[in-house]
Amino acid sequence: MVVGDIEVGTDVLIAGAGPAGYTAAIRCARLGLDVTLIDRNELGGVCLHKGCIPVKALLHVFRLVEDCRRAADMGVKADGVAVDLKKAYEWKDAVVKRLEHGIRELCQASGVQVMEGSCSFLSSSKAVVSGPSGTQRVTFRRAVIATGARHKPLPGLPFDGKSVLSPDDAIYLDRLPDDVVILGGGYAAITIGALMAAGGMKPTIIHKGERMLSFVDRDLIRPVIKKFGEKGVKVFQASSWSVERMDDGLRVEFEHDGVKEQAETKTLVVAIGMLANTDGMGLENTGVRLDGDGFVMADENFRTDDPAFYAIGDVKCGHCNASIAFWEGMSLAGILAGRPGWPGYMAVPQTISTDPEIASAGYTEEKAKEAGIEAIVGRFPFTANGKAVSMGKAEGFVKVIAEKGTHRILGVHVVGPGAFDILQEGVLAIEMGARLEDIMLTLHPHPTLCEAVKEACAAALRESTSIIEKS
Amino acid sequence: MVVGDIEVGTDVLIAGAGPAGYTAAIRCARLGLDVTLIDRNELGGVCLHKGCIPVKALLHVFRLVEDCRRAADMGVKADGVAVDLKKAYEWKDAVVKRLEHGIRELCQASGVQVMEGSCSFLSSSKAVVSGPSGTQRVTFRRAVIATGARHKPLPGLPFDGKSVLSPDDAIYLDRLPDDVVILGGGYAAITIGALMAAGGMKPTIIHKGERMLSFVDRDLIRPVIKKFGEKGVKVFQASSWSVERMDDGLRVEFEHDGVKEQAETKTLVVAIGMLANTDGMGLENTGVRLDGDGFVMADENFRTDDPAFYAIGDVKCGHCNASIAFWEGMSLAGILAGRPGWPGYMAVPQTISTDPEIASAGYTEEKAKEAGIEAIVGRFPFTANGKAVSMGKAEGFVKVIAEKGTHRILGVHVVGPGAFDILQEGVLAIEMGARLEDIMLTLHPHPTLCEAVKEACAAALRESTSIIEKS
Amino acid sequence: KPAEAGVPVLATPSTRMLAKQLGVDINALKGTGPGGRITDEDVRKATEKPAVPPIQAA
Ligand SMILES: Cc1cc2nc3c(=O)[nH]c(=O)nc-3n(C[C@H](O)[C@H](O)[C@H](O)COP(=O)(O)OP(=O)(O)OC[C@H]3O[C@@H](n4cnc5c(N)ncnc54)[C@H](O)[C@@H]3O)c2cc1C
Ligand SMILES: Cc1cc2nc3c(=O)[nH]c(=O)nc-3n(C[C@H](O)[C@H](O)[C@H](O)COP(=O)(O)OP(=O)(O)OC[C@H]3O[C@@H](n4cnc5c(N)ncnc54)[C@H](O)[C@@H]3O)c2cc1C
Repeated sequence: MVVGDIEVGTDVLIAGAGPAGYTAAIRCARLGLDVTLIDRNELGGVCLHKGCIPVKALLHVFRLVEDCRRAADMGVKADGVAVDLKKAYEWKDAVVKRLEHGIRELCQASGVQVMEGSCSFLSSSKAVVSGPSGTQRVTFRRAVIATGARHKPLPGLPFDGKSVLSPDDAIYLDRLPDDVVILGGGYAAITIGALMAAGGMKPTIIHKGERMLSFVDRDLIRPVIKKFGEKGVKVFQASSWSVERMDDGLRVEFEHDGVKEQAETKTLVVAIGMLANTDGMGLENTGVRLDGDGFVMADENFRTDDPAFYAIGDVKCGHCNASIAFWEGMSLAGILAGRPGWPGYMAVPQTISTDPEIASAGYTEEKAKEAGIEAIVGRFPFTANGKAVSMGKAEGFVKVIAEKGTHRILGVHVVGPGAFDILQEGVLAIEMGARLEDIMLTLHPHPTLCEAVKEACAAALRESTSIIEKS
Repeated sequence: MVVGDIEVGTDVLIAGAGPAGYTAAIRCARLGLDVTLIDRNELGGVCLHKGCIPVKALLHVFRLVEDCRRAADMGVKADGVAVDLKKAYEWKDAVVKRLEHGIRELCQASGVQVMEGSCSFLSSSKAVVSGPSGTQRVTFRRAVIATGARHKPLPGLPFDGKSVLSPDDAIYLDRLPDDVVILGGGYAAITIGALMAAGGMKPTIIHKGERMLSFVDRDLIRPVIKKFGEKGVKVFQASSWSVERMDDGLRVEFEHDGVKEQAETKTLVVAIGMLANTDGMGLENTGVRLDGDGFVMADENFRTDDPAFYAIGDVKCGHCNASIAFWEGMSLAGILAGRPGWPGYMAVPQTISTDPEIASAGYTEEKAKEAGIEAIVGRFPFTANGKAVSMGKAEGFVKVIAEKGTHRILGVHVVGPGAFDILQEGVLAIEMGARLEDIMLTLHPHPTLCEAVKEACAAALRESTSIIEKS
Repeated sequence: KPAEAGVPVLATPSTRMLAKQLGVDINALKGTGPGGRITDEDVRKATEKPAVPPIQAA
């Protein structure tokens, strides 16, 4: 990079330093490219500062408190077990800081040029970056749009960070109010609902879809709904809703089972969809094409309609999450260095931090049916898993979907303890084209939660000796 | 089964209802065979009553207390956090009872005949079972020896359940003495040492091997040694030892680094090897051949030298653990029903409940070298794993061993949080003949511990963007 | 992209990578491995140009 008084030149400009952008940047630099990474905030994006990591850090604390409280019968003596919210936030902040520092070091060690500021494009080869130290022009040969997405507000009800919150605002609450209402039933809404429930709050979740988390099979949701109920979290399916501001809060009116209901709250979380962070970026000065919500149209090699521009991560049209963002950053860096991109993946692991946790990848029973695939299904309950029983967490099950005849594994779904980690054997199985027998014949350590995946495969083959099979 | 006054007849007699025996029995019955399962104790064997399960149930409680104590900085408020040992034992007993009940139900539902009593053989077709309800003769066509193994005492120092304990006695301590000495450095010794350390005791471990847990690479042991040190557990390598009974305890003399040392203790745990449970079983009346420690000689299809006899699980010559015992039970049942046995497995997952946990499968670096395999190694520390950091457990690493050139994964080793479950992706990879790229190109949910396996594979390929690679 | 319709191609990620590197459309291949699995060999074969140009149809 040549730094002049007026202009900075770079081969690859990357706008946005979330998982997608910083991964692409580090990989580009390692592959010998001249790369400049620009973010208007700190490195790490939503994932590190407002999403995945803060949620997990807080949940870890909340769950420890829950586990400890429930464990008196198991022999855990403890008095006055409670969350110290201030300390929990400090912990979360310390975790974020430590990881942010790690990313910064990685960028430095790899030779990534980092610039702080908001990036907008003047043309297909020129951008301006306005940051705390003024405005700088950057010329580039290729640009990567990795600016992510943000939550969409309700029409006429902008987020105010106080009473109308987006899901990531909800991570910064300095108190745990009891009367929160969450609008939405997708990933973000349920994640925030589950986090609040773990913290002892009793939010009301109102969603419009046929059911919450509609991308997983209905049976996986059941244990979560049950636990929500036990914790005092109410979940309503609404055919319509409207929100009205009042003097000291909000009133949500909604129709549920044909009956008009209403909920009053001081804190409303709106998680009804996403908008891409492309507004004000001057993309109209380039050939990049956007959809109605601002998402960048790009192909499977991340190419946009402007040959100088690529897009990865949340800002790109289509389903995304942090693990896809990392993957796309890796793949794109190779492409920019003249390699072919990575081949497409077959299974996207979805993880939802409910209680019990849900993790899901590949075909669900419903989707297999829709696709006309003749499937066999194996199911194994954690009540029959020695490790889950020994943890006092024998809730939920593993479900495996395989093609009839070939026994090829097409989907693996877990609701229960350790779901996020034990899923991965199934994800690899799907990618490898493994058969049920491949997992059944593979040793699984005992006693572990991952044995439940093996047992579900055995059950699909009607070979499990750990459950009573109806024949 | 025909029950007469004098004699019971069965096709398949299975002696021993541990993981090997009960699995074989249930599977045999499901495959339509007439099967009788005999145990002198309750169903479930060492694994359920004195091994895997009780250790895990107690550890779960001890670890929860440890985690809770350490979590004040994270925002967990709690006073007087401690283990209530009586309740912890009750919890463990309840877990065991619940699982024992499950096995009983499975046997019943499948049509397994269960007999309580000690089994010994009169010939290759006749046995006697002496139980609480008297003595019964059983004639059989085929017999399966699945009577397991027990810990070997020191010569001249029999186990007394009070001051000289076997590892499984150690699970039944009604107090947690501070001055325990453990002799041995293998799986059982270290498991008991780690359990005691988690319970707040400070055992002294004295072992004779070159190092403890010699079956895993040295670097995997290091984080465990460090933690042992922090908890006040002392580990000594001894070139020789001797034990002397005193009036109120025992004196262990040993030579360490050429210096004579001694330790006095009221409680000695001896975990120096195993003896098969074949004595007093009348096997001299059959064609079954045993080795010097009583282990049954059998081939890979579990056939002994007597055509009517098979052997599975710990009682059989060679390395065993519960997961192998289950696997052998499944495989043998098929063989008895006229099917071919299962093909051999390539990787045995080993799990050791230390702090941090160790899980290991396939070739270690040392073993690959010994075998003359040119290997590449990838290592990824949990300090760079977002989930581990968010749990405050960023200790240890994942290590992957692959064949140079082909990149075929030959070994996966984890020391760190969640080790037992995240290993399994690696075990499947080894069994499937997967390459490093297969795991690297597979999506891993974020933020999870299992991402560390992916990163170790990427590191082996020098493609990790999450650590600073020396080039 | 996740395969949304039908059963995805039977090939490991690394074989699919090889196909991408060699510019082979893996979905058009017939696998010779067990159960129709597409092997590295299948992908490499697909890049081999026939030694003699195919005879023009009459
Ligand atoms: C509460 C919550 C929980 C979540 N939990 C998970 C989870 O557990 N697992 C998971 O996989 N996903 C999770 N997600 C989603 C995940 O955070 C996103 O998919 C991921 O962050 C997308 O990465 P990205 O790099 O595409 O974009 P982002 O992380 O959004 O990063 C974009 C970056 O671009 C910067 N930027 C934007 N515009 C400009 C501009 N004009 N100039 C300069 N910089 C700009 C932003 O400051 C930001 O740093 C969660 C999201 C939320 C809200
Ligand atoms: C402290 C400890 C922790 C362990 N932890 C683990 C772990 O985490 N993971 C793991 O994989 N392994 C573990 N093991 C090892 C595991 O317990 C054994 O490998 C496993 O139990 C072997 O199963 P088995 O069926 O061969 O024999 P066993 O479980 O030993 O069962 C044999 C059965 O035979 C019965 N029997 C014996 N002789 C006779 C007779 N003559 N007549 C009638 N019945 C008889 C016994 O009563 C017993 O029920 C642990 C062991 C110990 C001691």
